[in-house]
Amino acid sequence: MKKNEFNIVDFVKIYSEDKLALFFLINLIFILILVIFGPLFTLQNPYDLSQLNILDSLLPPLSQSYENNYFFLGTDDQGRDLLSAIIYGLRISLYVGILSVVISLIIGIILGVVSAYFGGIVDSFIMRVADMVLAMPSFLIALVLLSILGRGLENVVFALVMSQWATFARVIRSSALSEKEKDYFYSAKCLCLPQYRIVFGHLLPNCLPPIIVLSTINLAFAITLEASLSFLGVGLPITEPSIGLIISNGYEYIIVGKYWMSLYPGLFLLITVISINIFSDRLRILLNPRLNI
Amino acid sequence: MIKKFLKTFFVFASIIFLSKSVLSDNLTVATPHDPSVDPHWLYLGPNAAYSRYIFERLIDRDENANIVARLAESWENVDDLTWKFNLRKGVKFHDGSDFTADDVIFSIDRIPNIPNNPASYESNVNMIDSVEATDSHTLVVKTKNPYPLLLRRLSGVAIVSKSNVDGSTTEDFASGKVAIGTGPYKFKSYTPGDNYQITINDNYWGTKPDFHDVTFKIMPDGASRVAALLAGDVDILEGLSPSSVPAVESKEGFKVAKRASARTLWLYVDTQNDNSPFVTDNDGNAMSVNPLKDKRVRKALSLAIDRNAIVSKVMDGLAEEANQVVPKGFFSYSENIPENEFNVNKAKELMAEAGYADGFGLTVHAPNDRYVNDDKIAQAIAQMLSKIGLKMQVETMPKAVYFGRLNKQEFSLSMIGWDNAFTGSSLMSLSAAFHTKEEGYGSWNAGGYSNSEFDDAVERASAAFDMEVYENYLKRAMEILIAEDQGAIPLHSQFVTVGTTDKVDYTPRADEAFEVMLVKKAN
Amino acid sequence: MILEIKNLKTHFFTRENIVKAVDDINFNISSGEIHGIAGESGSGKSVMGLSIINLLQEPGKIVEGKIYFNGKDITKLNEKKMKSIRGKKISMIFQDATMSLNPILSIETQMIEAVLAHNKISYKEAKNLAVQSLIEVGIKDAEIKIKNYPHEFSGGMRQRVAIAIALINKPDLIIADEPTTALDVTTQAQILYLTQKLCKENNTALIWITHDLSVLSGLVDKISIMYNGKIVETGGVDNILDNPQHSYTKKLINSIPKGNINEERKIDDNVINIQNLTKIYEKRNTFASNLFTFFQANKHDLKPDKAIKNLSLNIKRGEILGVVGESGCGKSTLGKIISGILEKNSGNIFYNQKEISYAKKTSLDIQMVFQDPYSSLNPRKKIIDIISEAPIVHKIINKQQSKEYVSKFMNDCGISPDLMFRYPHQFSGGQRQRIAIARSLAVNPSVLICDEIVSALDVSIQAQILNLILKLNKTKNLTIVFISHDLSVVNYISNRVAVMYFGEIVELGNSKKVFSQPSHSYTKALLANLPNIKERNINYKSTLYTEG
Amino acid sequence: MLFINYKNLSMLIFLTNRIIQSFIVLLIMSLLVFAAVYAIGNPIDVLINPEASEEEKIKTIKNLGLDKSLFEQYYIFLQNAFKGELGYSFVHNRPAISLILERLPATLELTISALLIAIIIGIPLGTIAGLNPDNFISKSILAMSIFFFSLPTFWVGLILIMIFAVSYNFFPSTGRGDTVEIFGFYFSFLTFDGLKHLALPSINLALYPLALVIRLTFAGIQETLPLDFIKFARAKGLSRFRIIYYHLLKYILIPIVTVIGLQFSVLIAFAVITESIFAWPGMGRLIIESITLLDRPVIVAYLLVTVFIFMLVNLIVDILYSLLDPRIRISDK
Repeated sequence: MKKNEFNIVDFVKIYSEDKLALFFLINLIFILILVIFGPLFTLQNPYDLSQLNILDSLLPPLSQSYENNYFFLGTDDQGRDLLSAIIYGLRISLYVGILSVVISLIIGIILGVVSAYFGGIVDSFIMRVADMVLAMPSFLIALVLLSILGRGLENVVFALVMSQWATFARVIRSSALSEKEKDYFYSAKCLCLPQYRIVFGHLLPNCLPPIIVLSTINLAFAITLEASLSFLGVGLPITEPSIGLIISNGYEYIIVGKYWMSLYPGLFLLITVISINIFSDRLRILLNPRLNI
Repeated sequence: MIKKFLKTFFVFASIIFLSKSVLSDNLTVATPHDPSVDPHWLYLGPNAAYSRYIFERLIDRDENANIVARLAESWENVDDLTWKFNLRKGVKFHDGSDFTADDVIFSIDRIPNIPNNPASYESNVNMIDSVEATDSHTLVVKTKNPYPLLLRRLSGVAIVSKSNVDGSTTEDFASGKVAIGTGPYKFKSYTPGDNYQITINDNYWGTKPDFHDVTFKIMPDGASRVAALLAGDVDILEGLSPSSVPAVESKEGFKVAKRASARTLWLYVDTQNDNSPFVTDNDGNAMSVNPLKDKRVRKALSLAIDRNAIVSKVMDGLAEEANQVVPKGFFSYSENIPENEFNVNKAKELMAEAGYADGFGLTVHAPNDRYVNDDKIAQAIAQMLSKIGLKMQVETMPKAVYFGRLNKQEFSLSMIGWDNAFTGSSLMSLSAAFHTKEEGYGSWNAGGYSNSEFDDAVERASAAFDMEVYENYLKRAMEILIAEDQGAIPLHSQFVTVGTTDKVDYTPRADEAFEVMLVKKAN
Repeated sequence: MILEIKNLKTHFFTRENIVKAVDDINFNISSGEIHGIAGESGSGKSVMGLSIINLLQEPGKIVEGKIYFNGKDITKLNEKKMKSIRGKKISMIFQDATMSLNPILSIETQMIEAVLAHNKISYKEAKNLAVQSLIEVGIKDAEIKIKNYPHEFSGGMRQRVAIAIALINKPDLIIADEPTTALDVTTQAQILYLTQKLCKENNTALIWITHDLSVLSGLVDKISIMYNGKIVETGGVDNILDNPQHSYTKKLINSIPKGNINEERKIDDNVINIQNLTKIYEKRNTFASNLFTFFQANKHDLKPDKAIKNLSLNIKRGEILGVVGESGCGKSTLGKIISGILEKNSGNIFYNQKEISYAKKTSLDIQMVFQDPYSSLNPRKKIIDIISEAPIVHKIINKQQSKEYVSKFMNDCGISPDLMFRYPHQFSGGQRQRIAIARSLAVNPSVLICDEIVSALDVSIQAQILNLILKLNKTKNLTIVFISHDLSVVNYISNRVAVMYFGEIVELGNSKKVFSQPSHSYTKALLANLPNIKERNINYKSTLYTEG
Repeated sequence: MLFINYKNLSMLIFLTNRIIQSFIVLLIMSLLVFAAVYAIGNPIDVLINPEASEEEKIKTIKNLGLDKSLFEQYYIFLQNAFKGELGYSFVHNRPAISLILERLPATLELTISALLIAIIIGIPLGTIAGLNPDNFISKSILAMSIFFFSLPTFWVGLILIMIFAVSYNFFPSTGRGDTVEIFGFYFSFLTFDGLKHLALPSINLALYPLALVIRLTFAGIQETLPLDFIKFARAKGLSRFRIIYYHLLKYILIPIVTVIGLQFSVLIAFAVITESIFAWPGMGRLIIESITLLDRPVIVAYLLVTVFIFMLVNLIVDILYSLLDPRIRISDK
């Protein structure tokens, strides 16, 4: 792919040359379809307590429920149909992941570009704060924040955003700084274009490739992070389990041979994260941004 | 060549890795708790249990919550305020010094005077007005008010050696320097967060325990403990979750010791506030009335809960349904309270009668790291209550956060489990959790329950020296609370479960505390 | 004959097609001969050099032909045998020594490993050899300097080191691939002189690959001209330069700017006055570094670099003012300050008697065109948007008029308006530079600052752009400040010329006069070192303005 | 006469600068952490005996200094911090800092062995993949690295225990094993039993950095191979070995060192999970326990100690960087 060229047809064509990457892209699309439309076909809404029955709990895969429905992947400790729970759980995990990445992205773009564009004290201040955040591993920031804020979707998203915005701001700033040295930027200044046009029309679109790649990497990271936090019991509310919380709930049952509660959601999570990672890896190769992360 | 090398390597490796320690006089315990070696520091259940190995009390409770004599040989109630204790003679501390009445006085004095102790054992001694030694082995204790429960209170007072401990700090205990008692075991080593080791006291006056050396491996994670047991790294496992019981039992060479504990779980219901914090209408808006103040609603809640399902499915059968706040057959258990009924239709009728045929919104709160399966029980209850039309939500949190909020009455429907073994009766739970809040009472009344008739019965019970009078007042109070007012919703009494290899036998204690002296070599 | 190439074909197998970079070449060089290979970018000259030493990278491959080195075909050799030839029998020098020396290894390591790879001698002996070699290429204090790292040397010295490494094993053949392109003209002269001298002394054959014919004039014995992967003409220097046969060779030679075509205009109307301009690039100072600077004995080390020192200059209406100087002399900084996109530290700049300030750049009257046509156009916008954005924003036109308006300027700059809906990457370098000029013209400036606008272009395209600039100057009465390091280009195009050296203007005057009778010694040195296809002798005596 | 070498001087400037910066960061962090931790529930509610009277509670609150305002408490904390005391643990009644230092060796042992595994395995694998990116082995290595990258730590941990400890008994399931005392700290890597215990948790923790090192090495080699200095080195006729080990690996080591330095901090954080699964008595487990028990002084001290470690590691990385890369004059950065 030639530098700076973007054409969706060519892109798909070139992307497809790596069969493994193609396989996982299809996988990812399948997962997205499953997550978006899946709830239309699931046996139950696992988040609606009145649809659950504790008497159905801990059934192995392919068991029958009272209403003669099959639990293809078995049930969990609350009698949730595991397949339904996985679909809903992935949905909420992806939702949390995407939301947190989008919010961190917005914050990162604003701060990164402002920092690069204005330089000086503004830049120093923003970057010192970002450095401070980056000095702490994101997992620790999220853990501490959540143990203070308590469980809840908003809190998880907030914690993930707080631990991720700095990476975005840093990458966007450095890529904006290098774009700023390019002559088209000087030329835009020379033509007295208004600042917002220079920033949003010229600077930002050219910083996109690293941003796209970083976003996908961070999405996968955010999903794993949320799962880890849920595992430690500080993530999402228990009645609306994300995929991480489902695994965590089933964790204690692995050892007693009730493997399905952790194994299947674990595999689903793994496939999702791998798919996103392989996708982003392929993107990185094709878009060729040099990410120092 | 490489193949040959690999082969030798694997043979070699398997010889090394497969060699196992054989159970001898040494016992290895997997426990979730990190001990406090100082027996007067931080009054938490596990700490009190740990202190039993190195230190002894004047009087202790046995595995069935009965009073037994330890360092006090005998005692008598001189009058309502005065107690006389005859101490055991010839008992020696681990360092060889003699045990005398001075050590007891020192220990009682030390408890309230440890600086910065956030959870002091003070509540076990603060009713004591004075302690005097009439001779080296006779002690006279005077209480401020008539206090029938004094003997049980003294079971929470570990006796340390005055000559060693005087002037020492908690840190000196952790290092083993002054960890000197009269107990069956001596301090060996303590690596915080990792392990705690004790070794046998050869000069112990009483029955010597079966094991010479005991190592506690500290493993907070339940599944890891089970893995360690099944992998043969430990001999006995404290705090086995019910779901793991079949796995341990079914595996050859392992077994599970279990018994009903004295802990009963119930739900507090907010009967005090006119606007209960977590009660909403069906759209999630706050309500101007508190439906939980209506007895019919509380009855409906109780009727909607299928305790049998909780016991069989959530607790894997390792619990017993409860119809009051003490376990069935426990001292002060009232037979006049009817068995729980599970009847969804009747519950719906009661709801309709009270004017809530369409239900309302309610959140159940529970800790997630305190009782056996606490968070799962809360979810199951929410499921069941949603079947009578309530819009249920569940919120669980670490005990660290939970109990603070519970005490501030921040919840509408909340879970608690009370250990009745300490008093051996329902007195503590009734007086602390349901008596109207006032001096000395109701410090845990998180539902705001208040009934003067009930209060009166509790107060009379707590001042009674006669056991029959005592029990009758307690039964009466329980009947008012449950049968008449449904001021709380009892759930179940949990079991204590301990996993072991088949080389050892264990008798669990009713108060859920772990005790090494109860571990015996299997025949 | 030390090297004979017979029907060599090197092809690159890319995703879309096969690029025949070297397409059936025959080429000979005898021992001790210095042979120049000239051609424009993409002519395959570098690929040919790499083919000889077999350092082609994927997806390049020799598909046909033979390379006889000392009578033996080396295309058939395996990697191990080839390794014993590389650096021992055939050495190579690359364009930029900054890149070809490993930045994290000392000069010593990099030289000695080259010796020890081929000779079984002790480390000490190898080191002596290396020091000797450095002395030969004119590095003073070689024994001390050898411990340095590449970044501690200047560009010219690094290239000297690269030459020393290439020569250290006394090879039979050196392939030099544009080794002076990245260097200033005075340094280039020294390197040319040095290389020629050393090769003659050692009787080493040298293949000198370059895009700049004039460089070859005083250096080589024979010249080959490459075009589209083929050698179109080979011959002695005089034959090729004075009497070219092939039409492409002719075109190349004619494209080299010669002489001066512009008279100084007799106008005294100054469009821009610059008074006492100073620009300092400050190092980032921190509290702690200031603290230490205060106590420091030798403050010289932390002295900030001055880019422009107290510079005064008038630019006359309608003239082409050439600004010439070597890299780092501050000429680009001057251009950026005049056009208002870089802040000055002190001094005043007046445009039509009105002071220009950086903070409030509102005037479109002074525009600038930049060096690199690849980065000066926003790759994500269509040509029409690139050109029409500023006129629309500044309400010179409205959106509906843009197509017509853009067509006009594209026509003026020699680009077909049919192409206005394309993206920059679909254009060649020369076309892009035209688009960049059109973009600047579209806001109707009266002064155009051209910052090295032809230095990235091939010589034939360079001529076209220069002619475009001349045309614009004449037809639109545009004042042009033409900044370049290339003296012949500046001489060719400008009415007046300003020679800059270390942030100062050392000479200013009528171009013809300055170039024929320079008065400042630096100008004299520059001109003396200027390669010229008319002169066949290297005569680079002046070493006044060099590094060392 | 005092002679100051330029290079030493800039190093000194750099160090002073960094130390001042680090100090400010620590100060800000301590305030943030203190304020944040203050927001978690009231420790008295958790720790105090349910039967304690109001009077008793008030007395304890006063003793622990919890009745003072946030700023007063912070001021007192700062005063003590300058004396090297970061408060007394509510739970253990011992200086929080000594509790943490006691557990630090275990955590460091775990993280360092995980990093070593990552480096010792990762760099050769990454190099193999980077040199011949198109062959099957290289593709497998890269695919494997993405796989490792995506595995959730806690899930892998349990699977490892299941397979290697429960099913096959190759390694002990949990705990730390025998230790040897060195300078008053206990280390387990010197005993065979200790190594056996160390194996599974460090492998568990190593997967992520291993993947990272492989990918970094791969990317570094891919980016460096086409550079002119490699071409020039080949043109000199150097052996393949020398080009790879001297020119290539030494060059790409620079970014790898930086990332490994950053990874070290990440590993200390993720050790929280590994330590709780493998019952590893490090400070990660301490923080989880302290969070549930609201042992505020320990939480604050833990966070400050970790921030301090991170800054120390970053500083070391920067110094290493300047040693590895002669181009960098530290003060110019």
